[in-house]
Amino acid sequence: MNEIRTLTIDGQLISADASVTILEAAKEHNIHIPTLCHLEGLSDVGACRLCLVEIEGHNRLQPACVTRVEEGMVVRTTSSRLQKYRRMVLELLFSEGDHICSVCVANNACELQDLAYAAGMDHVRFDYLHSTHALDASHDRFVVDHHRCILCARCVRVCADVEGAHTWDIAGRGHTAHLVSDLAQDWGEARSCTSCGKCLLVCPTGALFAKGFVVSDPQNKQDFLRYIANTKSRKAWKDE
Amino acid sequence: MEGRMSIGSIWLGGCSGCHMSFLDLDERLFQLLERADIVFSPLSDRRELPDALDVLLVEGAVALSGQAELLRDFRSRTRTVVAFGDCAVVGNVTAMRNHLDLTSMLRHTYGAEGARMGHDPAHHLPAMLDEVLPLHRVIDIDIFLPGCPPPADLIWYTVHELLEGRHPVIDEKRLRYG
Amino acid sequence: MAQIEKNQAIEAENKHKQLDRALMRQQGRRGALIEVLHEAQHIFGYLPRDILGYIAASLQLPPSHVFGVASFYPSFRLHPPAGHTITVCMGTACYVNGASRVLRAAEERCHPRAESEQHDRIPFDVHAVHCLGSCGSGPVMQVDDDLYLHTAAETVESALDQCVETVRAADHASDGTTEASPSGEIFPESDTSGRQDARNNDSAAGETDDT
Amino acid sequence: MREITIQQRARPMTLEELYQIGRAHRERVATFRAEIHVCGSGGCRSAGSEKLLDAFRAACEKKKIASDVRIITTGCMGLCGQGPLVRILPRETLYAGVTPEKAERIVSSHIIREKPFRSLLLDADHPFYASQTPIVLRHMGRLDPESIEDYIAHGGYEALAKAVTYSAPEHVILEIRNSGLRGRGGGGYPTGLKWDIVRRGTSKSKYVVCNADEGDPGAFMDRALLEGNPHAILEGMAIAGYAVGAQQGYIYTRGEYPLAVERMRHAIREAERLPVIGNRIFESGFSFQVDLRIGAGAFVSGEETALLRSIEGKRGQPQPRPPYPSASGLWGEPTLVNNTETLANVPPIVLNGARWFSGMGTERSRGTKVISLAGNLRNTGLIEVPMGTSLRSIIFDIGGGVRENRAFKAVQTGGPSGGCIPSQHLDAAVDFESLAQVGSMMGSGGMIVMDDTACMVDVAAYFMAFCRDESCGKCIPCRVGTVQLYRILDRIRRGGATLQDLDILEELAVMVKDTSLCGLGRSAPNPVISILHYFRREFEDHITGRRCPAGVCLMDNESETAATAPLPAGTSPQTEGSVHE
Repeated sequence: MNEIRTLTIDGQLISADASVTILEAAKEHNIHIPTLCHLEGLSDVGACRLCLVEIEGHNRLQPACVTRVEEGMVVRTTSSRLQKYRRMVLELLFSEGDHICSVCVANNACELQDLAYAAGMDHVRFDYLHSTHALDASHDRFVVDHHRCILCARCVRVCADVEGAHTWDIAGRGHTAHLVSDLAQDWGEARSCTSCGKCLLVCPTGALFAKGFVVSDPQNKQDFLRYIANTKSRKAWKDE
Repeated sequence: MEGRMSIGSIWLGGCSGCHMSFLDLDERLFQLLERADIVFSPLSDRRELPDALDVLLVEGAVALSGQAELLRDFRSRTRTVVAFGDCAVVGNVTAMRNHLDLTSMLRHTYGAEGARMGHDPAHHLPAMLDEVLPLHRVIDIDIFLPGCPPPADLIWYTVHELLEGRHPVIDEKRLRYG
Repeated sequence: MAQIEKNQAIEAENKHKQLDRALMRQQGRRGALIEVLHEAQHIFGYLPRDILGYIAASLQLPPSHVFGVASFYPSFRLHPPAGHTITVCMGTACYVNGASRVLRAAEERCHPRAESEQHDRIPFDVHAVHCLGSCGSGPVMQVDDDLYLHTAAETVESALDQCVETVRAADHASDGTTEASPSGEIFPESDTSGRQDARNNDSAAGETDDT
Repeated sequence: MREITIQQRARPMTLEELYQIGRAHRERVATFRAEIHVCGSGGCRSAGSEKLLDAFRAACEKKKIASDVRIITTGCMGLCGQGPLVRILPRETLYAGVTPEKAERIVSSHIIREKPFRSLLLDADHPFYASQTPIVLRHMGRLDPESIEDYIAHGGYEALAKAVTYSAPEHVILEIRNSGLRGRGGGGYPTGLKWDIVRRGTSKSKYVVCNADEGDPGAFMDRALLEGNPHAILEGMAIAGYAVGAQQGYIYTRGEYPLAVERMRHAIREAERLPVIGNRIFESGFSFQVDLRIGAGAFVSGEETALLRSIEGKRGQPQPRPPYPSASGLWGEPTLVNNTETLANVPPIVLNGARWFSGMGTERSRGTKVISLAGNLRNTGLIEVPMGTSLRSIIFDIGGGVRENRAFKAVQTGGPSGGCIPSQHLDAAVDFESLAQVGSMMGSGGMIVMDDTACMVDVAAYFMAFCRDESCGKCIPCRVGTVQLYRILDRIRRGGATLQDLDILEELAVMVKDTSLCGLGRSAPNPVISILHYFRREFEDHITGRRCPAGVCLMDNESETAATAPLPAGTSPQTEGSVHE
């Protein structure tokens, strides 16, 4: 029994199914809201805070990816405050990791980079933390470089929900949180890993990549993402 | 800006790739020199420090304490300082040494072997900062021009806007890292 | 030598039995993982990797999930504890009464900057915890199980000397290896600085900085 | 989902049997010639109150009166700072700072010669106790927490018996709504409203969760309640379960409170033995089971949704709300999450009625608040005052003013999510609205007084380091924002910062507050924002003057920027991991 809700997004009156999130409703009416930890086809965690929107009557900003539409909602997806906050989220991410684009395999194919361009981030005002992490190339085909990991947990979700291996998970807490495979073993020894490579294809940055790729090599991630989007939520196996 | 614009450039902890990209302006260099003078640059052999500058392009990150002083000195003489290239804007490859402990790195590199050849880091190397810093951690920066190197067209857009007396807008279309 | 190895094997055997009993008790109970981790740490003194793997298998949970949970909570230790622990309370009430000086004194004594001053052989872990619950009489410090109230930097010296004596006396008495026995209470004090995990030599391990 | 039930008495208990137990226990206690209550809670226990028990037993044996003197360990008696405390009846007298050596002389003076032992006497009208109106703490320190009969003798489980026998669940909820009780964990959400939402949940398995995580450093009221009067919490949970239609309850408390865990386990066993909780309570159709879940040291687990994930055995990472736990909580089922103090208020409200409770406190903050007083105060400990009492009377009358009568500088309320209130607001009332107006918050009720030896920049850095270390790491503003905020505060503290750093600090603090996913991140900047608001000059002293007025912070001397003009951005090397002097 899905009822219809009517609401306005950026002044545009729209109607959407009650079970739909603001992000999905906006997408259906091609209103763009920036996202990073969201990936169509995977469950949503509301962690990166890039898709925060202003809703009249709510003094708190709400993440569009997990907030359901409600009758008579008035949503604003951009304002100077939201743009400033989105740029600051990106500055914080760039300061936390070691995002040196000139030597990165994902250069020119990185969602973090594209978002930073869209936010007009020409420099980072916070100190670079330069925390030293491991670089694990023990898997015969893949590499994980924790310096570029932004802990969006897309790989954790695709590996657990779509592949069903649950090799990846987040360990530690706060600023020492980091990705681990199985019992924090080297990726090559993680027995649960089926080497399917789905985690590589959903990783928005250059943290997970296949051996043999050199700097700014084009990685054809885009068609797989569309495949994963259609299997889960929309009509399965539809190829566009 | 009826008078001629004075442009200067220096390179700190960098690889001079950005200056090479500056030379890729090719024939546009002539248009530039019609309206501006390059008064101080590694590319020209004029050595006296100008007492005032309109625009300064600074390539490279701040790796040595001497560079920090040089930078502050130029800041006090320049109207518009441009962080020129990824090293100046984010620290880039030069800042990768921040993961390592400086003293143990020096001891490792110049240790027993270096001592045998009479190299003592304290005398033969300039004083280094523990942490390589992007420019805006040392001085105020007016324009950030990321890129490794920034493409010649972007350099030309920036310089041309400055010649016209406008502040260049490095927006989504023009921004490129790496 | 064989005798010691035999004892250790028997001891390891009955620790595993204790763990199996704990796992049996949790059978069918939802969300039992953290309860089992508490009991496992009480049995083994900390959570070794193979034990985490064993728990993951018996509760049919992915090993990465179990490690993720075990490494999230600071009370769980992933590394064998040093012989003895000094816990300094850095709660607000203790802090405003000068707890950071006590912490600095404890660290100075246990990991002295100048290598030369390393005189007591006894290994100490220094932990800063966020509240020991005796806020009325701070700064509070705990050496293994004895609690010291209204401590000052000077008290650290006397408290540690006293502890070193008792440990040395205990050494002579048992002259066996001072096996890393978990501290007395059923749940050892929370350990916020020991979040180090083998894979990640994260240089941001500034846990024991003075705040 | 029903947990494994422990074997119980076949027949449920009746109200009459409950009264009978209470009467029998009161008569038995009356036969004693005297009673010695030794405070066994947190501060006193660590000051050695266990040894006192044996000392008093030995003293009574020596005087051959052991058989008719009742000696028990009780919960917190309030004035922790002057512990160990001992109360002796008849001619009720409180003794402070009692040591085992003095036990014999107290026994012979107070009990044998029936004259109070002057030197350790705490006079009856001591200001610490004078203006308190205990409700939650009314039996605290007089009750043997390990004897359910003693609790029943003080009117225990009567409210539960009456509720399940005479009132419909909706009526109980109405009573709580009319009382004006609001969440004591810090949020201040109207309790009756929350119960109503859970009640309307259609699922057949619902849960009641007591949040006794109490992560705020400097707060120890939940610990005192669990150790001193565990049955009050069980009864409150059972009444809540009856009202909202839940069969299963969880008490979530800290692994760092071993005595509280032990006392609560014992209380659950006792309550199931009688039985007052279990199947068909007081012959009604209502059954209720309680389990204990022990946290493992993560402060963020005090946040509602993180606590529920922890009970589910997962990483304690908060989740976006809505959906709120009252609609979808533990394993997706409607779950009522209430703080320990909130639940401990339920039995007295049900017994004495809503009007009795709403008669106390202020218009919008009814009833009383338990406060843990600590810091540079003469009288530190646990108090309970009506809502609306002023900060001044709490700190200077009850608290006895600042130690060594140094100058009062600020009082910190609301823990790491609260703020620091300076002297000009000492007349602000302690209730949800007034504390928010002066830039702080009620929080769990911890109050830490600071005198002029404290440096507010150092305090701001201390709280930010706490939030940085306790962040769960899921959302970026909190995970990375707290690290960057701490770095700037630390740079200011060491004299290596610039005025531009101050602007970035303020802008980032507001951003972290507005964009973080949960309460921890949203309130982490509160201390900094409130300290900047009231003590901005101290920040400027550290930055431009490069000096710390309170003499706490050590300035970086080797920072090579000292000689040249102040820099827009500090360049003195800060390796993140080094220990700062």
